[in-house]
Amino acid sequence: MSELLSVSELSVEFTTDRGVAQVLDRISLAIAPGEVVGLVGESGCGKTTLARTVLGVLPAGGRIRGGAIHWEGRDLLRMDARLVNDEIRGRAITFIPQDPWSSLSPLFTVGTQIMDLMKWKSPRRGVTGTRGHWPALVRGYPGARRRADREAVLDVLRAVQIPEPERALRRLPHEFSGGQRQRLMIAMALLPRPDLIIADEPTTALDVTIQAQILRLLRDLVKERGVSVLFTTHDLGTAYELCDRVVVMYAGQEMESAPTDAFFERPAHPYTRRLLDSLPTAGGEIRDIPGEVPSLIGPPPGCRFHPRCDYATAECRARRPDAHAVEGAHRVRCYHPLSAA
Amino acid sequence: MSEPRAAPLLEVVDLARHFPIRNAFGLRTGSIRAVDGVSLAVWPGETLGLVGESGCGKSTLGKTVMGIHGPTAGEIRFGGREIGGLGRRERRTVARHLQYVYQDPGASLDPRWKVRRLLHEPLQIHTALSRAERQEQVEAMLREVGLPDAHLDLYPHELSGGQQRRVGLARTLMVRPSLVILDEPTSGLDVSVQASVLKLFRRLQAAFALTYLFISHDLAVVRAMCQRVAVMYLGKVVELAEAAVLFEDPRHPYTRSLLSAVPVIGGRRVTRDFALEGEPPNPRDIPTGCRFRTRCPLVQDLCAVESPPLRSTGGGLVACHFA
Amino acid sequence: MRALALVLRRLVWFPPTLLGLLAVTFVISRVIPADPVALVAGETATPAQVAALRSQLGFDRPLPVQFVDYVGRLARGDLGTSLYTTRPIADDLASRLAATIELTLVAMALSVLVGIPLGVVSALWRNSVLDHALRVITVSGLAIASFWLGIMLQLLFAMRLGWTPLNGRLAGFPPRGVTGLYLVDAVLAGDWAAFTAALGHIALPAATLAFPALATLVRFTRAGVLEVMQSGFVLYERAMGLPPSVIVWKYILRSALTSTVTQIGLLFGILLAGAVVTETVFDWPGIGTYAVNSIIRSDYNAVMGFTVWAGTIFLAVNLLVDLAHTVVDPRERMS
Amino acid sequence: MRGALFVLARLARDRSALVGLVLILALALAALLAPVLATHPGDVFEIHPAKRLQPPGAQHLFGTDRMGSDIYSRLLYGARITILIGVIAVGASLAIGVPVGLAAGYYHSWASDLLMRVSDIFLAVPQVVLAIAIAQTLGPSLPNVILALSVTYWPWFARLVYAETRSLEKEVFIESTAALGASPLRLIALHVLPNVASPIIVRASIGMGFTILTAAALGFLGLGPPPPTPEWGRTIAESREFLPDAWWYAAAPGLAIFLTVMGFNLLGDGLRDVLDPRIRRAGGAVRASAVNADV
Repeated sequence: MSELLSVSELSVEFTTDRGVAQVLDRISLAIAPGEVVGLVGESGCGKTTLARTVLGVLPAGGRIRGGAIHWEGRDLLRMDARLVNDEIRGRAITFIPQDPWSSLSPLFTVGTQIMDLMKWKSPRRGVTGTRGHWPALVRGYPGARRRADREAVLDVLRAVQIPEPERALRRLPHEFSGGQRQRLMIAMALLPRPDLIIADEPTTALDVTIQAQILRLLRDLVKERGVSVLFTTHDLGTAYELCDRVVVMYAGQEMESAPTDAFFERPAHPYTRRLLDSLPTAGGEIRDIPGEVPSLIGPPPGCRFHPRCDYATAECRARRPDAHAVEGAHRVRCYHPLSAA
Repeated sequence: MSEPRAAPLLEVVDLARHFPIRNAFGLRTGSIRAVDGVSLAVWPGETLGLVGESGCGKSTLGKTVMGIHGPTAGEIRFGGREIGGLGRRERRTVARHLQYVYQDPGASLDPRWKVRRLLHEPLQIHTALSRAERQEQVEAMLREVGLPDAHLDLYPHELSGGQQRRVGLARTLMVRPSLVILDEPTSGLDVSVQASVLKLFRRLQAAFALTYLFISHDLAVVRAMCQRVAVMYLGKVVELAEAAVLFEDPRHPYTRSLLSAVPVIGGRRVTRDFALEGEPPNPRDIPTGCRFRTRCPLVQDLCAVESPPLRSTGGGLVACHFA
Repeated sequence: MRALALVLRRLVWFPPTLLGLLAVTFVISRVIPADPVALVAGETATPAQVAALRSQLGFDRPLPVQFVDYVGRLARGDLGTSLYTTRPIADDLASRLAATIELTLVAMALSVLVGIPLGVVSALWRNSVLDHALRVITVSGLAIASFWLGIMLQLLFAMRLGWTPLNGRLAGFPPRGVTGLYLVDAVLAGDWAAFTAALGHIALPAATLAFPALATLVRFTRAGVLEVMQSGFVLYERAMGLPPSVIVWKYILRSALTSTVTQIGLLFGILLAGAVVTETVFDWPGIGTYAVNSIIRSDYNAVMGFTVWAGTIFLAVNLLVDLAHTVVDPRERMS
Repeated sequence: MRGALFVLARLARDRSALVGLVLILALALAALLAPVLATHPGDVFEIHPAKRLQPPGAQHLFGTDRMGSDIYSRLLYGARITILIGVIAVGASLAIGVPVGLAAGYYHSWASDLLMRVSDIFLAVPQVVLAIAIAQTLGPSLPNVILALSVTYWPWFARLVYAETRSLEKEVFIESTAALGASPLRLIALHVLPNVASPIIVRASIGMGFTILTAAALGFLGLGPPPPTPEWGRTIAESREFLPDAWWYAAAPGLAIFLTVMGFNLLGDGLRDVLDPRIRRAGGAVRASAVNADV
């Protein structure tokens, strides 16, 4: 299956006042068209950094040290920046943020902000090229395209079950609940008819019943339109609900990647096993993982889980294990993968 | 309901806490009935879960019992003594036995104080122990919550989320309370850190014979920790039962949709068959009669007329005409 | 809703605060000095004249009665008579009002039109050479004594280079016009000679007055923009590939401006305080010079009249700023 | 409160704060060692009309003024006046403003509201306007200038402390410590005051600069200490008559004021970053409200 997005050997570091943190260590990840991939891991594992590196919006202090991000064969890191910003970002790849409360400007109506997005990112806008154009601020928005875009906006708002879409466009963001705002975010992510949506913990800030509605809505719309999704979360339950395949990360390294059912029933990597075991169960004995997540400033060599792993050997401490297939698409980076017990 | 053992440690009768809504002129134009008539009891050594979605009033209930908010109506009896209406001074004597652990541990610690002073303070307030005696208890408690002595000389912002949570807990346990109200003790924690904190809560409960009022929106955590669970919706308790009964055979329609919204790894998928529509109504204008009727699959005319009382159904209490 | 409440509360508190201000000026002029009448009569007056004046002005009545009379006359716009010009102080102030307003408005425009863009730029290119240079200028802007800055500008531009007149508001006759603002009247009358002359005269005083206000506005806008750049919607817009110029000049600036509006209100305070001293340096025939001359001539009534007038204007401006805030921030409007 | 040494160490790492510290130390040394450093200590009172308006040279580093006195020496003694006015006026303002702000902020009583309304009156008028009125009525003298500045500056501290206390009250750690059983007095003394201390210190430092500027303005307008006191503001006023030739006569005192106030402003900015842990946690981006506080 040809890959839509393929991240290979991506390394990212952050300069902090306490030294340089190795946040991503040679990450490789591929997403096929129409596939929903879950990027799972505890805070500090680098999943959000990976998502933001693909989007090209690294926070201050972040630097890409190596690797490539191929999008339909072309490496985004070496393409002309303006071209990526005009053609890829917000058109081929769109974004759903985690915090619905702060992702829309409080001072502009929802309609203004959506139409601003459509002015630049509408599928009806031709390929722009880079040279010879009026500066962005003064460039006009042809009336015909604007009307067509507006209709498309109303359709998608209905699709995400926003009540009275006409009136909604005239209201300010603070007049919507968290759940409704996240529906707006989903609508804005779908409008440019992207090939890939990057959703960074989209339901973490929502109550469980609203989260269920949003997960169901997102899965239905995505599957209906064949859009692939890179979905980061620290909540294993939401990954189980939404994803076709799950990748688990720990301290900046990807540990295991498997189709969802295989991932949860037959985890091969010791960390995945311990993670699933520490989920609270009814009244049973609670097992946690001894030790602490290592600091990424001067991280442990080789497999970064070895200080807390029961099966760690000299090999694990020496060199990071290569990823190898355990069973079909189920791949793991470990010298001593757990048998399919 | 198992027959009551000894007298309850905490008993709340028809407790209400309303917050006034003021318009531009500062005139009261209505009130948010955050807690609107709640009655429940907590027995010594027990962990009572208090679950519900944000805005259901569970934190407000916790804070009102703790005396952070004065009650608008109803009674709070702690160890048989009415403490709802106490003045600030008498209230402080109760503070020794009834403690509150905050949701955001970092914010509940004075950023300018080192951990050492933060742990000494409770003893300075409530006991006449000498400095050395206090230091001894502080170091013992620090080990109990699993922190190294070196952390005594750190400032709160120099600790991780999990460590701040342990310091917050240690601070409340210094005065050997009997009832501890835990407000969302695991929110924002990663799975493994959450597991270690829950293990700690259990160990401390045994070590100090504690009783917990465990407030949380995370049903899986409540199921693992609590013997009995109360479900709240818009300021009222809609169902209260033994944890096993409530999770296996939920009676109230809201409890049922709440449980059906929680992803169960390996089980049925919410994205295929979860059915609760809409969002909780605005707390400023609560529907008449039963509050859940605007979203309830079993709704009938009676629901709009009469607010169902909490009545026994053998396995537990439920507030619904048709459950 | 919040700002609306603020405005209403300030509106409710406007009269008592003003009354308080009158009480303070009354105490300063009548209670603190050992013998207020002697002060008013002046050093040359004989004891008999002083006694006559005391009963004529009613200074022998109990203080509260005097205060009621004092407030009564102020309410009717009677700020008392100037000991020096023997004309009603209110008239003196009125005749000079236009000059001060013109100077303050030009300085305000200068600091807003220059300050805000510089603030945005220094935030966008944070820690660049430009940012550091601006920070040195703004810190010194807040540290320079405005009267000394005025003198140094006079020394350089007026005396050494001769680019601008030394002081005063206009050499020839003022342009005909209704507003009393020479620049505006000159434009309305199409009298370009008068316009350039007036512009030449106002250049240095306006620059002197504007510099500290400009420095404050650059710092405040820079901090505001930096804070907005951390917000969620800026991240979202960058991730969705909106053109950077749209993000900066539409979304970031608009957010930073809402807090800057209240800052402009505070600015007016700085300008008013500065005007008193700056006008003296440039012999600008405004209310500031009038106040300072009253001081030199120990014309207590005039000084008190000026204080009351300045306080009232300042309170009114604060009220206007709060109203402007509700206009700028739609969330308040929509409540 | 963190050790003073710790604060100094952190300040030294911040270049601009260091510059500020150096400027203030220079001012203090100039004032303290004036008799030693001055080339013509006598010139504070003696006049030598023959040597009028000499340009800066070997004998008179900054030249001589209209009365032939050595400008450099008078500036050194002027530093004493400046420090005296600044320290006493800001000190008095702190002594009045902080308790008023603290009480009004913590105890919501009608009395606290009244105190805040009184301070609103003073804040309603630019400080220099009221200071002029008071100094004018009392007559030009050093104590009167200090009184005028103190009376008109305490409300800035009252307002600052009031705002900080009210915002602190909503902080969770105040609520949690109260729930722990701490008495209101203990809360104010051990929790509110230390947390309010840093904004006060920052404001005091910037306030010194602001007060020195206002004092210089009063001096310039002739309301400061009368001659022969070598007050910087009035020296500039005297110098105007002899411009542009005697440029040094106006430049020297103006520069002295500028450097002194710059020192306090830089120190204030440096202190704000060092003392407020929240700012450090927010990655050092200057909080808009923090900047606003010093206007």
